[in-house]
Order: sequence, then structure tokens, then C-alpha cells
Amino acid sequence: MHFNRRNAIKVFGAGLAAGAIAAPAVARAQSAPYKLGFISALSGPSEPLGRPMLMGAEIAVEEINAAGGINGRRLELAVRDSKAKPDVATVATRELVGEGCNMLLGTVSSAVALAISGMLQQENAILITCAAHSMRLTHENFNRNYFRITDNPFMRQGAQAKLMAELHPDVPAWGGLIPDHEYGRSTWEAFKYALNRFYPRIANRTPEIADPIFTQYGGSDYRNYVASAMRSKARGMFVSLYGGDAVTLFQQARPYGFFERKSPIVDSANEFIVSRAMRAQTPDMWVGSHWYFGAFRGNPINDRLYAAYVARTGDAFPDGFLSEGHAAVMAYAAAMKKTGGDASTPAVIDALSGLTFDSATGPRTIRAEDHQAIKPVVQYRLRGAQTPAGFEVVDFRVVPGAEVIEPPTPGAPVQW
Amino acid sequence: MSLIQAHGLTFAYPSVRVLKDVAITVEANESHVVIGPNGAGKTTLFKVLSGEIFPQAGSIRYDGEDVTRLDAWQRVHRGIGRTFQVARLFGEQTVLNNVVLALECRERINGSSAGRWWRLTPARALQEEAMERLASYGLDRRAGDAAATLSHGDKKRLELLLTLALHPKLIMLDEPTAGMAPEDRRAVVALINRLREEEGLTLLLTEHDMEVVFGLATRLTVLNYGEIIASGDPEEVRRDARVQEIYFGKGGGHA
Amino acid sequence: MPHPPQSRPFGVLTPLAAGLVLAAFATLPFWAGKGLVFLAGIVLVQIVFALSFNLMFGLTGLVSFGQAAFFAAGAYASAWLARSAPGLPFILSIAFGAAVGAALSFLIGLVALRRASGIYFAILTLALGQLIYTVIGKTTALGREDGLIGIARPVLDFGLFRVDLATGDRYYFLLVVAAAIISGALWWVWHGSLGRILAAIRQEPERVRFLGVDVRRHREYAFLISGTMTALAGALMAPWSQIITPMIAHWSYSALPILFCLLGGSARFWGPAVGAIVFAGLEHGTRNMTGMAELVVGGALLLVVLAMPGGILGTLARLSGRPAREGAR
Amino acid sequence: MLSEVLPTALNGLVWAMSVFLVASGLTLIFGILHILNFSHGGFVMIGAYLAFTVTNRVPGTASVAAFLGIAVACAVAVGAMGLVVDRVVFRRLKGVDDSYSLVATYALLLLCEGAVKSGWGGNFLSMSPPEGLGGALFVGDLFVPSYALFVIAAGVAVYLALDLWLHRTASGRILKSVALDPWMASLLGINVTAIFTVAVVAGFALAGLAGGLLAPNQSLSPALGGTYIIQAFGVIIVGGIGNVRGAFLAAVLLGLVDAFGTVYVPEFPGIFFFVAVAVIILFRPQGLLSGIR
Repeated sequence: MHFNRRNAIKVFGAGLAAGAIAAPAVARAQSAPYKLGFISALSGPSEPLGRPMLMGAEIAVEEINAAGGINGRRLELAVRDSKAKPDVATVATRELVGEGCNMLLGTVSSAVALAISGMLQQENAILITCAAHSMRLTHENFNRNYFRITDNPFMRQGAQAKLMAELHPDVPAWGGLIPDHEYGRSTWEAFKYALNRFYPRIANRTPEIADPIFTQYGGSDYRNYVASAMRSKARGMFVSLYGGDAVTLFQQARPYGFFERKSPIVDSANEFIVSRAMRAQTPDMWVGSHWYFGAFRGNPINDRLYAAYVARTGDAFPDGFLSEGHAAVMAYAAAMKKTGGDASTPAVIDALSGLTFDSATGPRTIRAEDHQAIKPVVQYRLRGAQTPAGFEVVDFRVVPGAEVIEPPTPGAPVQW
Repeated sequence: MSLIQAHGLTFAYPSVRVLKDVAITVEANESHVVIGPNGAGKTTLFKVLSGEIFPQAGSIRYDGEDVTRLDAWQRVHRGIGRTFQVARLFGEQTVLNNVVLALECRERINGSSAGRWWRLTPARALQEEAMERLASYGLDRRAGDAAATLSHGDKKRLELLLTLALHPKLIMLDEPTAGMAPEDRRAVVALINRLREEEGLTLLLTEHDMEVVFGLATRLTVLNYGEIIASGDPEEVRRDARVQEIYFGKGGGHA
Repeated sequence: MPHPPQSRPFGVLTPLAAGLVLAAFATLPFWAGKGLVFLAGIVLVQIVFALSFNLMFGLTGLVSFGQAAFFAAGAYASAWLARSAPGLPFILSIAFGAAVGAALSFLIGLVALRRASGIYFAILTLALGQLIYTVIGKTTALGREDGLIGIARPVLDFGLFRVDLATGDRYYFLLVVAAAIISGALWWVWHGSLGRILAAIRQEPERVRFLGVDVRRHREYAFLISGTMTALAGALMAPWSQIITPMIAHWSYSALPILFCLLGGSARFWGPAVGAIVFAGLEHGTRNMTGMAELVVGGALLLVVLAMPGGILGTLARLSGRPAREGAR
Repeated sequence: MLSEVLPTALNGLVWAMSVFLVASGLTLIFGILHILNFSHGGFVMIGAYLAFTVTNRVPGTASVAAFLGIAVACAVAVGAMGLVVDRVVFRRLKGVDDSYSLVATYALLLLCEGAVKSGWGGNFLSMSPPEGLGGALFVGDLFVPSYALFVIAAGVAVYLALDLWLHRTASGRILKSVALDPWMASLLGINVTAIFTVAVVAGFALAGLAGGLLAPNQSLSPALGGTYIIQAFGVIIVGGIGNVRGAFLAAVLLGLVDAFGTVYVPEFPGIFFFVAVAVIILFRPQGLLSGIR
């Protein structure tokens, strides 16, 4: 009569035991190839960001292995989904470290990056993030095991404001539509700082900056925010909503004549995600990006990466996350060449600090002080068009990172 | 001595007034039956007197104390017990545990250590008392069964047993024989009369079955459309012209 | 004199199974990988969360959809205190988390139980919970949407010697011990005199009222105990995950204990624990089936709910001929 | 300041009617079966994705008439799914605890998300309003997007149709009698199981219709199902659960509260909806209107 319960216990026991056997078995594989741990959002709302990042990393691994690997050893990726949730990412990180992956890369969300970054020293691991933008990562919350190979809001929004001062010196009145969380606020902070810095210098005018309009995250109705923006005197609009929220906002804004009254529009980081959804309805706007393949033609890494992407997907407009996943692998590869094959955490950290490595956006240098990469900031002007993709890139600009990067203050907040 | 003195009781639902300025007294050790056609307000009167709901106007004194604004559980502490038309029991629990729980509640009211919340198992003495009580009602054979499996009559008896476990002075029984077979009804009448005569309890009842009513009423009150139209000795009430007209008007013994 | 039927209050099988599971948790760091150990720590916290919740849900019959608010209150309050006063003993910050959860659940219970019942109570708690979620997300001292990061694991100071819980798996063992103690306390409440009354209130509140019990007060007790213990679970989790975000106050997090209870069987004390373990296994097993995870988890849940209406433990009990609910013995 | 009042009220109404479109089917199913269907938003989402695909695949579907036709087709398709869900899931939930149906339908929501992901992928999609609804109109001095007006009109139309059906037709009265007392209705010779099926299919068809009509309202992603569901829950509870009139009233009330809150207290976007829901339930625990109406 108690047979079934006892059986259930056996099943539990067996399950736990299976887990026990599996873990060391995977760990054994460490001796041959170098294993890199990839963690990013592969499901949930951020999946469209995490997928190209993974593809970029895979392409880099294939290229390096095809060229004979590093120091004669192959590279291998161990992939985990963070679901853009810090607790899931924490489990995945510990799991990867337990399997012998001390070199980690990836992450879309700043919350995930901060969560992993906080446990790196305890776990004796390294993380290179490909897209997480929080300034805290290289400032307040800096630690030696963390590296960022892409730009940050100070650089990105700085370059965007600088470009606006150059292209639209006659538009000094700016406003913003900002998602109400730390990323949104820090992009606005950076953009405002740079407007005040560059408009007087370049356009010879003092900018008139309206209070930003804070929006709800994950909403279905942004009409009231649109109406507030329409009432504002600001002509130029900085928008840092992302993904589906940005699509919803633009979609609901169009009939109000938003894009006739508000110009230029600056989008902080949506790559081609919004235009891929909106196609011909895509508004005319300047978009901040990690990488635009058209801006680096002639760079063999860029051209090979683009060709590999088109071959895999049939799509002509890769998002910048592709190059960042790719670049993170390139950074590890370069560091390991420098260590002569020593993949231990202290050796790789030393090698990455101050490292200059080649990427699809050209050479990047990781600052030794705060582990922030000096890399070019890319922007392009997009609009809807009768093309197969439904939109076109009208113009693009590349600003050298050194022109817009903040002074390193690891451990302390950015000085605005 | 009047155990319950209530007057001016008024209760209205949003669309209908159910009690209109009702006055009723219950004397100690009487068996007071309230009758009336369906919808006359009997159950509402019960709810108001037992504290299940509060009247919008009027006052209720119990044993000399104003209890109008006291909740049902507080009136229980003062010695009022109540059963429902459809017996309310803890169907998932065993018959024994139903009684043990009632006894534990009694111990809590008395402030005895047998009712403290941290007790893991009920006191042995309570379990034994529960078995005795079950035995005296012939329910001991079913002690280990879930209460939900009892027959209709047994459920009503068990509910009465739970109510009596708290040693009430006054018990209010809402149609104690509803849905019972004739022989069961006679047993209930005998039981109720025994409670009044031997244990000195006071009873307030509603009932539909006239045989039962006249078998146990020492006083009869007739309620019609929320108003009391007659109250007094059962035989006198039976002869009352208004009662004859609106209640027994069609000549039958049943409402 | 008649004697009560031989009561078998607590069989031998349940403690045996509980002991085995406890042993599995306690020895986990010796035979499993780091990721699994971390996950097991989270599951321990979730077990406490779900057992606390079930005291109100499965025992008393109150469906709250805002339980995550108490979890978050405990986690944030203890983490905030530990951060503001780094020298403070660990036990104080944990106690503070539980106290804040107690105060909050006392207030919400007082208001919500007075005004609403059933599905309205569920949605009222959901709305109040979402308010707390929003307030946390807008409070700078609590890190707004990004939460609190880098929460330190404490050092236990015993006067003669100190135990640094940041090293190795020590905090994990603390979690095992704490979860065992709290589960034991909850077990006591569930099976004891108070638990019997709460179970009676679920089945027939009017009868309980006419046994002289203040039903609303007792529902408030259940809500308070449940909220306090939930906050305690939250306080224990903060140093383990070392990061807390407002997501732990979100309604979707409130759905977790309900899920665990129904999966494992809310009629039995250990049901939620079984539910939490099985659900974690399901999620962990499907973690790399990206794109398929929703289909697998959703399908499995639906199957369990439709094919096993008493949850896993209820179904096991039915198959072995035991009553579906504890107490009917 | 005054110039903000009218547009804000109008935006509040757009929100209200879009949420009402979603909530109507939810409240109908609850009113009859007493199942709070968590997956309702998931089926709205499937309706929206179906509308997106048909509009993009079939040429000549840019007109308003085609748009409405597609929305009705979505209603039929999702209604058919309702038939399956009723057979496979809802019929087994009869008599079990409310919270079980909550978990079962939560599982269904996960299945909807999984299905959309495997059918359409995780990328964001966007659909334009049909020709003629893409622009804006002047109503007096007020500048109103025509699609926003359309959403308001659609919400009112669906409300009126439902209200007429429930109150003025024989089948509506049968539905109501089943909702009040299924046992009594069965004694009167009504096939209660069939009526339950009718209610589920109608509720799901309303979800499909809402999906089709709202597809151009916001971006499409597998998270869409969860976006509307909490708002719809709030609306049906505040309205008095199972009560279509109440849901309509509550949607308007909450829409206005949310809109004015957003405009006049911009520091706390999104919080007013929950404040309003909590306050209303505290003062009217059974909702604005009660019973099935």
C-alpha cells in the first residue's frame, strides 16, 4: 500500500544521482579545447538581441578553429540561456564555472551583467559583456574580472549629441522619451550632458533641454506619452525605449504627425530591430548601433562576418549584437595568444587589461584602468523605403571612441 | 426570567424588507418555536438573533446584557448555540475530529491549557470525552469515518452534538427535522424535549412540520411578511383568527 | 467506557521521505556541481516560501495573489539594513526582514480580509502587491528597477569564533538548516491546534464561528504567519542570490507558490515542497531547450492539473488508498 | 492645462476600449463557467498574429472592409480553438477548486506563447492600420488618429452587441439562467453542457476578434499575451466579475484614471491603474455591478 510513495522517492533519488554523475563527466572534457561560456537572453522579450550575439560568437569560434585554433587548441562554446533574469543567469554562471569555463561572455541586460559581475571574484571567473550598457559596470561596481568590449552610454549618447550639434545646429530644443529605469535614465543623463557640451562648442548655441517624459516598461498604450511629447516645445527627440515598446510608441505616434513635428529623432540603441518590424512605416531617425557592416567595408573581419551572417540567415541587415558576440571571442583569442596558452583567470585578466585586438569595427583597445574598450561609436540614419527589406540606411557616421570616452574612474561614479 | 428580549428588529436587503419592527422574547427553559410561511423572515430572524448578521434597527438583550452589536462568536461565548437548516460540518474530517475540534474550542473559551494553539495533538481527555458524547448519540461506530459520508439525519445529530459540546444555555435550531424520515423526526422531538426537561436548556426553533411543532413547542410565534402576528401558548395561537386565516387558512396542517 | 479509535497521527513514511530529501539537500555540495548547488539553495528558499504560503492557501483556504510582496519586503528590508549598518549581526538583519514582512502582512491582512473574499480577495492582494512592486521599483534607496547588487554574505560571530559564510558552501548549509527549522515550525502550526481550526475555517467558516471562534481574526493570523514566514524566506535568499531585483515582487512571482502548491498537492503539508522540487527539475531540465521551454513546461503543468487533481502527493495517496487530505484518518 | 483634458480623456477611452475588447470574453466565460481564464490574453495574441499573417500574405487586404473581415475570420478561428479547449481542458475543470483552473489556464498561456514562438519566431512584428484608418481627423479642435477612434467605436459596438445578446434574445436569457443556477436550468430541460460550450466558444471568439482588431494597436511579440491580461483582470474585477456592463464601465473608469494619472503625475507612470483597482475593491468589494448582466 505504501509502494507508490516509496517508488516516488526512488525516482527523486535517481534524478538527483543522475545530476551528480553528469556534472563531473562534462568537466573532464576540459583538457583538449578552450571552453568559453556564453550566457545571454535566448528566450523571453530580449531573445531578438541575444540570438545574433550568439551567432556572432559561433562565427568567430568557427573562423578561429578553421584557422587552426589558438596555440594549436580548438575553441568551444558552452551556451546557456539567461532569460534576461539575474537569478537564472546566476545559476547558469555557477554551472558553467563548475564545468570549467572560467571565461564567460555575452549578456544583453545590465541587471544580468551586474549580477554576474558581482560573483566573478568569488567564482574566479572572467566576464566580457557584449551589450550591457550600465555605467556602473565600469564605475561604481567595477571589479578586475569584468570587461566591456563595446561602448557605453557616455560614449554612445555623447557621439549622438555631438552629431546632432553638427548636423542640426539650428535645433537646440531637445526632449526625450525615456523608459523609467536605470538604463533609460543614464542614456538621458549622458545625452543631456553631451548636448550641453557640444552645442555651445559646435553650434555656438546654448541648448534648451525639456524635462524628459518617463514611460512605463512593457505597456500596450503610449498615446499619453506621445501627447505629452507633442505639447513640449522640444523639436529634437531622443528616444531610448527599446524593442517592442519602441515599435508600439512609433506606431501610435505616427498618426499624430509626430514625425513631422519632431525632427530629428535620435534612437539610442535599437539597431535594426524596430525597422525590421515596422518596415515601410519606419520613421526617419538616427539610430545608435554597436556595429554597422556598411561602415567598415574593406575591413576583412567585417566583410567575412557579414558574408557568414548572410549565408546563415539570408537576411541583409545584421544587428550590431552580431559583431559584439564575435568581438568578445576575438578578445579572448587575442588574450590567450598573449598568455601563450595559459587560460587561468589571473593570466587572462592580465592579458585582457590594456589589450588591443582586431574586430569587425577595426582595432579596439581595452583600457587597463576600468576595462572599458575604446571602440568607434556607430550611428546610421534609417527610414522606411520600398526596398525588399522595407527600409534603407541613408547615412552613417563613425566617431572614434577616444573622442567621446569618459575619463576612467573605476570604483567611483561617472563625473557628469 | 427572559433569556432573550429583542424589540424593534428591522432588517432589509437592498430590494426587500425582511424584518419589520419585530419584538420577541424567549423565556428561560422554554421551547419557543417560530413558524411562518416560506419567505416570512424566519431564517433572517435567526441570523439576527444569533449574531450572524446585524439588524439595521432594534436591540437584543441576552441574559440582561445588550448583545445587539456583538458578533456571533461573542454570543457563543455567552452561551448561545446554533444549528443550520443544512448541517454544517467539517466534511473532510472524521466524525471524532469534528467533536474534538468543538471540545477544543470550548477549552479555548474557558482559557484552559487543553485549547492552546501550540498543542500538537488534542488532549487525551478531550478525545475520550468526544467518544463518550458520540456513544450517547449512537454515533461512536462512525467515529473514524469522514463526516461527509454520514447520512442526512446523522449529520444533523452530529451538528447538534457539536453545538451541545460548548455547554450552551440557549440553542437555536433552524428546522432540526428538515428532510428527515418520520421515525427520525420523532426521535429528534424526544431528544429536544429531553434536553429541555433534563438539562434545563432553552430552545428557539423554526420548523415546518406541524406534528413536530406541536410535539415540542411550549410557546409558538407566527411570523408573516416580516411581522409577528401572534405569540403565546401553542393552542391559543392555533385558534387565533388571523393565524387561521393566513396560515392555516387552506385547512391543512402543513404550511 | 468507549475509547477513541487508534489514531495514527503521523505515519512513518512521511518523516522517512522528508529525511531522505533533507539528506539529499544536505549532501548536495559533495556530489553535485556548483550550478546545481546554487539552484538547490534557491529551491530551499522557494520551499519555505511555498510552505508558508500554503498555510494560508491549502490550510485556511485564502487565495492571495500578492504573496511576492512579502517575499520582496523581507529580502529588501534585510539587504537594506545589512548594507546600511554593515557591522550588525546577521540574525538582526534577517529578523528585521521578517519584522517588515510581518508589519506589512498585518496591515494588508487587516484591510483586505475586512473588505473582500474569494476571487476579489485574490485580485485585491494582487493590486496591493503590484503597488508594492511599483514602489520598490521607484525607490532610490532600494536601487529602483535595477535592484540591490553585491549583497554580502554575512559573518556569524559566536564570540569565541567566527564563521565567514562567504567561503565555500557554508551559506548553503545555513540555508539547509534554516529551511529545516522553519519547515519544522510550519509543520507544527499546520498539524497543531491552530492548524486544526484553520482547516475547519476553510471547510465551514460559519460552523467555526458558531463554535465561538473569531473567524476573521484567525484568517488574519494565517495571513500574518504566512506573510512573516514568506518574508523570512526572502531575507534568507538575499545573501544567497546576492542580487535582488523588483521582479521578486512582481505578480508572476506570486504565481510561483500557487503553482508549487497545486503541483505537489495543497491538501498536504509537504505538497508545496514536492511541487517546488519537481518544478525546479522541470525548468532546469528544459533550460537549454530554448524556444521549446514554454511548450514543455506548459504541457507538463496542464497534464498534472488535468490528470492529477490532488497534485503529486494527492495522487500518490489516492493510488495507495489513503485519504486525499491529511487529518481524515 | 485645459487643452490637455480632452485629448487625455480621449486617450483614456482608447486604452479603455482596447482593454474592454480583451476583457469582454474573459468576463463572459467567468460569468457562465466561473473559470478565470489566464490564457485569454494568449488567444488574443494568437488572433493578432493570425491577422498579421493573413494581411501580409493575401494581397488586396488593405481596405477597412478586408480588415474587419479578417478580424471576424480570426474570431471564427480562435472560437474553434475554444471548442477544442472546452473539450480537452475546461470540461475537466468542473467542480475542482478555482485555483486549479487558474493554474491550468496559466499552463495554456505558456502553450500559447510557445506556439506563437515556434510559429512566428521571437522577433517583434508590426502591422499598420488599414488604408483609411492610418491618418487622423479633426473632431472640433481635437486632433484624433482615426484608428484610435476606430478602437473606441469597436469597443462600444462589441459592448452593445453583447448587451443586446444577453438581455434581448432568447439564447442570451438561457445563458443567464445557466449562469445563475446550472442545476435548476438543467431541471428545466436546458442542455447545460452545450450552453457552457457556447459560452466558451463565444468568449474565445471575442478573444480572436480583439486580437484581429487590436493587431495594429501595438507591436506583436510572444509577450503580448501577458501585456493585456492583468489589465483585463483588473477591469473585470472592478466591474463585478461576470458582468459585461460592469466591465465596460470599469474599463472607462480605469482608462480615464490611468490617462490622467500619467499626464498629471508623470513621475509614476503605470501606478494609477493599480491604485484605482485597490481603492475600488476596498470600497466596493463585489465590484461596481454584480451578477451576470
